[in-house]
Amino acid sequence: MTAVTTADRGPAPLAAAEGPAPTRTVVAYGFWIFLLSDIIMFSGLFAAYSVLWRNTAGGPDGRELFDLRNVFIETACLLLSSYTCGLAALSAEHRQIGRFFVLEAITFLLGAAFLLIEISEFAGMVAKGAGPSRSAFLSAFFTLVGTHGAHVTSGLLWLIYLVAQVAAKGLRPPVLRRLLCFSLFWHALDIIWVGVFTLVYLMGAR
Amino acid sequence: MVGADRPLHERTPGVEAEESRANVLSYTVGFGLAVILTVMSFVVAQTNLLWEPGIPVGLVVLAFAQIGVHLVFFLHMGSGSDNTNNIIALTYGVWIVFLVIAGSCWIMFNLYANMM
Amino acid sequence: MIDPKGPIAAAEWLLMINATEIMLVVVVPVILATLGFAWWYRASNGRASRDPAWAYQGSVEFVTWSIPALVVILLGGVCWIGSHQLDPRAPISVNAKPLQVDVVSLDWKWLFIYPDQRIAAVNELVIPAETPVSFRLTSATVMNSFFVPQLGSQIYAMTGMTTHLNLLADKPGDYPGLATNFNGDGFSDMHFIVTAVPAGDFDGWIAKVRSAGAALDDPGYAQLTKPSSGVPPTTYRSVDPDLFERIVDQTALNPDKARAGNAWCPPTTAAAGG
Amino acid sequence: MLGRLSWSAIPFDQPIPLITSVVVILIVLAVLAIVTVKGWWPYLWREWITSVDHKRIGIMYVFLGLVMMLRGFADAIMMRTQQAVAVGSAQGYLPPEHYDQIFSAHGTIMIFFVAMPLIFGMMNFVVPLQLGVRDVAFPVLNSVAFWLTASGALLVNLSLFIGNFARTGWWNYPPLSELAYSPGVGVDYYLWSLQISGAGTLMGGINMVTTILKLRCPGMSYFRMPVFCWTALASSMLIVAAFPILTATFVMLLLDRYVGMHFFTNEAGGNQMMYVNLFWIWGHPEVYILILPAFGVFSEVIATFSGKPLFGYRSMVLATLAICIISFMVWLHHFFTMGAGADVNAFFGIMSMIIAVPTGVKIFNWLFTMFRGSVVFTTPVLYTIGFMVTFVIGGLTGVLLAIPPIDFVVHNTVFLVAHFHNVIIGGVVFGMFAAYNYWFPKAFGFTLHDGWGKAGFWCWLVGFYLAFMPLYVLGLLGMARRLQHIDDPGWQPLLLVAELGAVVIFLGILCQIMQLYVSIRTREQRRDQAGDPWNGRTLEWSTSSPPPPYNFAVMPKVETLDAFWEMKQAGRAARQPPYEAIEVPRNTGTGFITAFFATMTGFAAIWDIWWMAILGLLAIVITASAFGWSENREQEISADELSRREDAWLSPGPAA
Repeated sequence: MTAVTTADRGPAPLAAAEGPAPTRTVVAYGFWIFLLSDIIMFSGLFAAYSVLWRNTAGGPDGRELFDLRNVFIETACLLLSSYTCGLAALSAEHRQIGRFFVLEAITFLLGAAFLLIEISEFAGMVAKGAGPSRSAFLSAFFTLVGTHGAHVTSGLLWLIYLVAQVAAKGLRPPVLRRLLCFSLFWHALDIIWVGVFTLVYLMGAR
Repeated sequence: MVGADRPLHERTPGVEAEESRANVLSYTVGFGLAVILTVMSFVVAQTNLLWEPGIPVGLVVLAFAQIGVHLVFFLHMGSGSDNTNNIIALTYGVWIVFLVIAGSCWIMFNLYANMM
Repeated sequence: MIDPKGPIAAAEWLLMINATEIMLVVVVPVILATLGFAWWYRASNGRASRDPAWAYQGSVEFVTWSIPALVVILLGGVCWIGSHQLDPRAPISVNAKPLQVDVVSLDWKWLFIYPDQRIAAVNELVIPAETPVSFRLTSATVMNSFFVPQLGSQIYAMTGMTTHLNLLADKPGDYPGLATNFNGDGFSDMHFIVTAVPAGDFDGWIAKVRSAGAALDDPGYAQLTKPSSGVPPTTYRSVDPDLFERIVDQTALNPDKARAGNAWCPPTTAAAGG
Repeated sequence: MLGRLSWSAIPFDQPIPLITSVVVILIVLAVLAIVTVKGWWPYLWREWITSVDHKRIGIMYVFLGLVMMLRGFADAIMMRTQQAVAVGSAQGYLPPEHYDQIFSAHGTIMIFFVAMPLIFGMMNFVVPLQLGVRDVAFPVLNSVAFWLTASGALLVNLSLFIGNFARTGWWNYPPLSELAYSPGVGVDYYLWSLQISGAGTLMGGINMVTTILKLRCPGMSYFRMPVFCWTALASSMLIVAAFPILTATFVMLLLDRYVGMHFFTNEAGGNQMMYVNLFWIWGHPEVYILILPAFGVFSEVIATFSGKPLFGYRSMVLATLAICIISFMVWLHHFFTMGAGADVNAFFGIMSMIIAVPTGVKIFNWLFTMFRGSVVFTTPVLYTIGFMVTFVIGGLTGVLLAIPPIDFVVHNTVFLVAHFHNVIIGGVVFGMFAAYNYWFPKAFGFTLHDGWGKAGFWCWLVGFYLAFMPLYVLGLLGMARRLQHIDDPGWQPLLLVAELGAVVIFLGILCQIMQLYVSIRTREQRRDQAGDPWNGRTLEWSTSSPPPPYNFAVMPKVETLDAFWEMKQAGRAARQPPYEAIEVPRNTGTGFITAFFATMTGFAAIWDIWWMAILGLLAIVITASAFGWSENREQEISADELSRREDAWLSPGPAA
């Protein structure tokens, strides 16, 4: 994602309150808009889940399937990873590259742990005969939670890629901009997860 | 090279360079609040602390609070000299999300009720 | 539609004419003004007065917002009242016991079940005139819409759902009915004739149907569900009055199958709905 | 190895698609041969395919939209002919399985691959110029977005030669579109082409929103932005909010079809009404995504050619934003007849009518812009006036459809078809033709022939009325839409009039092709030397025609609305040396390569060729990663070169 850099090169007053915003602002704002659209995409899945969650077609419902202990661990992993991701972003801004690597490694491990728990939960449900094609409820469940999981997976791949960029190029402004987008993405996933564990698990398990 | 060492006049979510607000403390405070709210959600859902029919309402309120915490402490919304754009975009997004979910539920449940 | 034969269609037609007239009061002057302004203020017209700076005037702005707002307030009120008065679910209040007809959309024909008379017909709907008809509709295949233009409102027919419609024919006559929601290759032939007969003749028709033709049993229904188009009108001398419910439950073809498609809505909505 | 794909996918036994396929393939081969023989490939690759210049991308979008319009129109005239001849016992020349594909393809193409590319093309070309900046916020993303749209269009057209297209109507309602009722590849073509182009549309929308909110030249405050930029902003905001819903909906339908899930099936608790609901949450805003930029075009055209500022600018902006918000609260009016309660129906009916208020205000404001102006009747102005007259009729029938009891008797009939063609042809298409005639000199440096343009307008206008007014009547008589043959012989005269209308529109298209041909032949006489052929008001007219890659050598400083007009009045030059070196983004093949692999993935997924789908996806990821790793994405234009180019343009004399 490149952007017009002309503003950065113009005379000083240009970059002031008037004229095009600096690249970093433009990139972050564009990504913010993307995140909002992604959240709206999720709202479609949330809407489908809200409408279909009792359409179990005689199959198992949330009370039988959900294990809140697992969900709590998942939540803890994701929340903690959001925290370490934020701290990593801070270390990147302060050019503390060693700390940055350590914190991003922790972020990655926590994210991977979240994914593993989710995959084992899915596998357990499928083994019990409660796969996504069992009922409309399960279709909506697997799609909503699975889409979030797919986002986490791509976040993890992106993280590896960005850490490799940092290792190869150092904390240069373009790399910092990409890191900024990543941490926005990671925090947004946490926000979506709040919706998931509240609506799907906590309400569904009752 | 140029973007980062310019003063930032418009804040965007997550633009924390040269900002005194984004520091370890703010992340830690946010993290602490989020942990408290998460634990409260799980406790409310599994116990009878709250009046039974009110539990979904309580959970929704806690979720909103937690999302607010994330927005303020992790995404750094709501501070800075000119973040009107970000707030407007966020409000618009929240409004659409509300319309999609609440509107769908209203319409679909009304349809169901009329089709019995 | 242009020639309504029942109170529902007549009301809807009148509503349409009224709404059109109300809007024409604004639309016609706007069209004339557009053409008139464009013509009079053409660049080559030396007699037109010009004011190239005129870009804002509060009073004009006020009027431009007010006119459409007033029209919409008027029509909005009509819309609210009309939606409630002409709700397809609302029974028609006349002094006659409504006739119950269950409608099933099949590929590609209509099945009409008379549960109280225990008879059925395909692509032929006979109703008594001056008697309200209360329809329940569903589909055994894809989404469709049931429409008799001269009698009024159409409504969707969908698998697993039961929609409701109330119509009344003022006079005896033949009224074409059709499917309006595209449902596959046989769509264009999926029409039927509604025959409204004088009230006394209706019992005669029932007796005639009961005396001849096949019975619509389960194998017969299974045969009917096979796709076919342009099916000639057929009647059945008897039918299981619960067939409609079984089609909605999707147990008509396979009684052992679990009831499917049970829609769920919060109890409060269910109580308030209708 | 090849999934479901086999020789039987080629329509050897169906003469119409086969002949069409052969002809189209021959034309494409001929074009490719000419390009190869003339040695144009390096030029095309360097200057267009890999271009990240918003103007070039805008032009390519418009080109795509116009070419696809020919395809969509061919479908339209086939449908009209079928309905005109297949009356009574006649079956016409198109069997249902073919006819059903044609109306599905017509709707899909016209909405997604004609209207969307046209509005995106106009927004791309015009918005940065009007904002006085040098490019959009994300030039490479812009290129990716365009090529993904083209990829979706390619897939739809591929369905003509290989396999078939959906036979479900352009809404693709389940359960008809579920595997149980549509087992072939048609629905998959529909879903994958729209998913791919939808991703492109979303990228384009994000890009536009960011551009307008974050990149404006100095002094360009919100209330100094031209109205077209406002409408582009509102339209893009709707895209960002609506298209993700469509993506989610199609994901659910894809999962139903490919993985056996039960979102919308007849079984296991699936709910087909949910698809209808979600589809129209996207679908209604989509209508305004299309019409708002057209409103912007009319605002620019009517102000320029009346020699007056737009009347009630702030009202106009307010009305645009009001439409942007309210259009998200009316979607149920597309399914009043599904059986919701009276309260719900009435609520959405009234919300739908409320949109008529800001729309009405806009009509009045255009009216008062002409008042006491001096109107020059150029082709864009004719389209604007034709629009104002036609659109109020469409608005009238639209309000009728918003009243549930009236909708109950005209829904799903050709009355509805007449209504939305009334607003889409009368609004969007006229708007885009006005824009095409208005901005063509800016894009290519010479004006279009006005006579042929006007002839085209009259054909379109008359053709539209002939084609669609009979449909209003037929709808009231109870004629359903999408009929392959019509039983009532009494309707044939009206259907023949509608057919005649389609023929007249075809004449209009021929006039437009002639207009382009004649204009190119006589381009030297119609050169736009000054860059301001219409005595324009906004900044795009302050630069040369066509504009240089960097748009503005020195960024304009804006002090008022209608900035360029004010500069001309004050005798203030829009640009003044000394020049400073500027950076422009470097061309890249990222967009084209991504779209190439997206097409491959989509095609593979349609035919269940899974190894190819995975390869394609991996290739997309690698392309994106390679670009994400790259540095040095800008190139510098030195002050000397700027000075040379600008002097060449500014100095009087023959074509530079």
